[in-house]
Amino acid sequence: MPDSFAAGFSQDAHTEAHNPALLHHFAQPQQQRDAASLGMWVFLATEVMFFGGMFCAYLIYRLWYFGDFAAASKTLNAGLGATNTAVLICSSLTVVLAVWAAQTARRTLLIASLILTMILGLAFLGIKSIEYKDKFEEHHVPGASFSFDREPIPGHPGQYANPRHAQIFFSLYFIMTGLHALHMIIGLGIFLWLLIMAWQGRFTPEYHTPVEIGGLYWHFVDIIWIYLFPLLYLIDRHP
Amino acid sequence: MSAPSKSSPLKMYFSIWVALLVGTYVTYRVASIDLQPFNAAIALTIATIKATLVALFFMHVKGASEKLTKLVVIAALFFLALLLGLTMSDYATRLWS
Amino acid sequence: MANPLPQPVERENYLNKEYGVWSWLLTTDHKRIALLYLLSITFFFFIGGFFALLIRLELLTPAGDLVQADTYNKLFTMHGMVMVFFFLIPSIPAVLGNFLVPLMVGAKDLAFPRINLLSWYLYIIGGVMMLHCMLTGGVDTGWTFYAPFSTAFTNTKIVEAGLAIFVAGFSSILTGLNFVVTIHRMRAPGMTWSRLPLFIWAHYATSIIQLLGTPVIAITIVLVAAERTLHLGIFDPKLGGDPLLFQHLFWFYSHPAVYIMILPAMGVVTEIIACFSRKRIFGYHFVALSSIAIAVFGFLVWAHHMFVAGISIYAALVFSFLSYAVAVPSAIKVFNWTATLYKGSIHYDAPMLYAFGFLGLFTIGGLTGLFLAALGIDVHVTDTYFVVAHFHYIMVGGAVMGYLGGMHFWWPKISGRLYPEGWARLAALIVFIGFNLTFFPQFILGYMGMPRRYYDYSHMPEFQVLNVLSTAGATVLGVGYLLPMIYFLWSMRYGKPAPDNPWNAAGLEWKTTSPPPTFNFEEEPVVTWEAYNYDELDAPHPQEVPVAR
Amino acid sequence: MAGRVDALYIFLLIVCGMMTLLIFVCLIYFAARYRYRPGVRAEQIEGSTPLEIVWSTIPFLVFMVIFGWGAVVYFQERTPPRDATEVYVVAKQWMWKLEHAEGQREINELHVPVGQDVKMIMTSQDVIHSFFVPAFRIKQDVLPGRYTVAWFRATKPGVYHLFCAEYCGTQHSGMVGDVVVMEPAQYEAWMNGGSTGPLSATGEKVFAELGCSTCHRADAQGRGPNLQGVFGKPVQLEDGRTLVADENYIRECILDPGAKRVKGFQPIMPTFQGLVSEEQVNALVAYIKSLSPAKPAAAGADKTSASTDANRNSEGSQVE
Repeated sequence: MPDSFAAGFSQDAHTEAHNPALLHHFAQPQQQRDAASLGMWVFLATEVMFFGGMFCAYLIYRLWYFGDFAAASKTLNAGLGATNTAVLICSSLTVVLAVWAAQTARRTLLIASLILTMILGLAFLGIKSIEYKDKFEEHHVPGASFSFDREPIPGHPGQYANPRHAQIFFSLYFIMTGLHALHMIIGLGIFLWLLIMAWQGRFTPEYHTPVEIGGLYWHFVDIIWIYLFPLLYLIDRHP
Repeated sequence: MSAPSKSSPLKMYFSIWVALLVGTYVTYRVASIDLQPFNAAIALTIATIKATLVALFFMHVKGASEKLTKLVVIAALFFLALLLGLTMSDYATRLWS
Repeated sequence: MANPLPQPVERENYLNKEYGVWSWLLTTDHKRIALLYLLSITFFFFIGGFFALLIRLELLTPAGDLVQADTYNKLFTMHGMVMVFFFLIPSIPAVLGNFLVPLMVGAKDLAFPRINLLSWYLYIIGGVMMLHCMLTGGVDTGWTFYAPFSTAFTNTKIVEAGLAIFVAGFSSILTGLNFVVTIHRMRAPGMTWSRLPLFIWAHYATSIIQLLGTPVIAITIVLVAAERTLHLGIFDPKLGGDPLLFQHLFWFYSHPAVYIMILPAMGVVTEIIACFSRKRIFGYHFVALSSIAIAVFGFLVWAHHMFVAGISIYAALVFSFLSYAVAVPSAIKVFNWTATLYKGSIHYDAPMLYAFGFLGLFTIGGLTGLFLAALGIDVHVTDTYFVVAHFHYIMVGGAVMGYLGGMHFWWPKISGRLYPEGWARLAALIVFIGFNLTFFPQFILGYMGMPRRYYDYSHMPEFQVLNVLSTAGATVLGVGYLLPMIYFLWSMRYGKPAPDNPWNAAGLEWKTTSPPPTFNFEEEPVVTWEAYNYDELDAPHPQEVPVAR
Repeated sequence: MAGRVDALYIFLLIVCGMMTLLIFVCLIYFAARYRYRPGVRAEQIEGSTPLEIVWSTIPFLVFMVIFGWGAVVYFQERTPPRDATEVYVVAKQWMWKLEHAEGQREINELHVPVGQDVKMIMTSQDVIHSFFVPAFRIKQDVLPGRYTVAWFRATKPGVYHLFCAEYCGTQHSGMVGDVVVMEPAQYEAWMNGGSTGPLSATGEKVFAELGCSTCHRADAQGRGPNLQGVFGKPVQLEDGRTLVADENYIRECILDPGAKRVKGFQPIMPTFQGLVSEEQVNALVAYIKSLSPAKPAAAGADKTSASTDANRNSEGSQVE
């Protein structure tokens, strides 16, 4: 899982902070920064493929079982989903503000943006857990207690979704959003590190690579959600 | 990251932010209108625009000092397209579905 | 061997700089991590080899007499999983690549030394999980763990084995990430892309596959584990899923994974051929670009493992066509290697013998791939011993030959000692003979129709003769693999000290001491010459440079 | 089929043998001719773009020939002739259950007449298996949850191996059987012993027992579609798509009626998933197929089958 990766990455970042001078094996600071940034971009490319496998499964079953997927999707709370999208977009804004603050040596703004980002991240997870709780109570969590009886297929009066196919939707829903949430939790861990380092005043206009690459990660997780929201919540919503 | 430009990028950041929020709202509202197959198309188009905005401006792909970052992004999308496209080449042409 | 230069005092190097267990377990030196990998993959190689030997012994007679059916199924499953995920995929990249990539590009270390160490620990965690899984019952699904057998039917520890592969997969991703960033960002001044050794190009291509393929198998394992524990139905047709989706996702990684195994071996062989024919590689740019082409095309062909699995005819045509496209860059490489020998000055040292072995076996392995990519023939030979023989020619005849050749070639640099040349040539010969004896009969068996993964063929005793030949070959092969391990260990204590450049080879790694100092170079190298400048190396002295013999 | 596969195989052996020979001769000649001699230096050669183009293009063209030939053979292997006799195959851990259209049931043995096209309609009760008869050069994975199809025409009487080629669990290597190819007269005799009546008749009984006939009536009054003559014809679906009613479609309609509902009918049919065995599904499919004229006139064939017919004709003219 990426959490071990992220741990290693932030560890590196952490040590860099201990030696604001150069790590021994780099020639110049620029090289070190470029390496870290490229490393994060390449890692994000692997993340694209990681989620890509799930998008592939989703795509096929959505085509096969469109009606069942639409019915299942309609039981999700689109209002909360949209709210969560907005929350994440706001957090992306606070992240770019943090990067800008680090670049321009505005320590207070940096710390405030980092804290705000974490609050928004926690808000996202909070809303997500409310949704999970609702699904749990509605017995829409795949497994032994799953039930999806007589749920109408949108646009086809009198037709009901096949529970087995709806279960595939919910399986994918929980795996995709669950892994996304895991990425959020890892992101919160990274931002906690950044916050501590910012608090200690380690970042300067010359040295703030960890904020940049942490920010890249956060934006990527945001982008994933930007796709998950319409794909999972808005399959066929019209009344 | 490119060298910080002289003019403050804050205005740009905030306008992107507003655009993203508007995009989310539009996606949410349009979903409840029946447009048949265009619902998915519109939702995904808006999502792609939003993702592109985040990548270009928030992740600074646009201002990146070299092409390598762009290459990585393009490579990732290209291989994702391969995975989806070639898998669909089987599913789309099975006689029984 | 060349006369060792007089070395009155042993210079400080990465091996003798520090001592003690922790100086190894907490090292961030890419060379020490390479040795950690060397130890661990050798361990897994012999475990996997032991399973292979038991498999061959069982097949000596048609009846299922040596082991039970269940045991046999676990044997070939664990053989496959251990060899693929814990030996072949990390073999050359994590050992030779780890050791050589920074040296060859003129860097002090990989870009992220701690992540490099982390990737070894991930490998070890995965390996320990796999060992634990094996010791507490193992898995009987075949290394391909096809759904729905793996998700709904077998009662063996598929989730644990899956997680072991998952963790080891992230080790592989991190190695690839380190290589890509190192090759992009850490090259010494003057080391342009077209001056890079082809070993580096091959590893760059390998890293692309590791980075973009491995995440897909990771998510597939997550889906399998979730499906198995929660009975979800993503792959189970009884619940509306499609078992072919599993195969698509699995082979999306597992076919390119074959190129993770063979591309680095191609890189090794390229270096060896250049050095021992004292020539610049014929068509440098074509060989370099063919590595990248193989990496990219390698992603386009996965469903040729599924021609009889129930995919559409149209998809089968597309994938068959693309499979032939990927054969072209491989062919280009073979032709260029052959052309490099032309008008060379060829030495027959042990690494070169392995390289010759590689060329022969890879050619056969590659050409039999043409049979399998031909739709009409694939229907008959897929899932038979023909396939088994084919991929062993690539993975063992190709990748392992390359790995052993590379180990011999760079052993003086790694250990600072010379291995016994006579024994090494003997071992190369034994491996070559043993290998062919083991696997060539399997081509015939396959075309005759013997299915793979059968432990009992008493229904068709006509297959016995060829199986006996194969088992006999496996014994020879086993001896061939034990020999290098013995004399490498021997040479660490008794071998002659190696000079800095025993082969008078080109490449930055030979410009530093043997073994290299911790930060690789006494001073940062500046590259002013092209790759494989053997004309310059052989030129300046009026009389012959003492080339290693 | 075997002959065609072998012809391609021999062609490949020759082509690949020549390639191997070429490479090996070069390797060995260069290795011997240019071995190290004191005082003789290697001659540096940069490379040659024309040569690279030549040795990429020529193999590519050869590969395309192989690809084309292989594709043609594959297409024949995957396209059963229309008039083949049908055998329903149910694979399970670890045995083959075979049922002839005429009603004979066999386990791990398949009796067929020589010179007759035989089409196997296969499904699995549990995991993936693979139907493999090396002598006929055919192999097809057998999947749970759907039908896959394979066909062959035996040309010589005898007993041939039948293997499961896809690993399927503990007794995978015990999932073997025999294909017994008999002279037509012998086959007739074998056929006449101990049949329970044609499979379609069994299907008709199941059809009645399950109450299918109350809705699927032979006139236009039923609440379900009239099944007379449905098989092999295009069906207009509720969601606007059109597809040809093949075995897999009928199977899916029995097990998951909501998925691809025929236009103009209400979604009232219950699912029979879990209520009918694989054998009963096979019988039902055989029955519904028997409701269509045995040999659809070639003129009435729809678009998708046109190519199939053309293929069959060309095939029929070849000497097996």
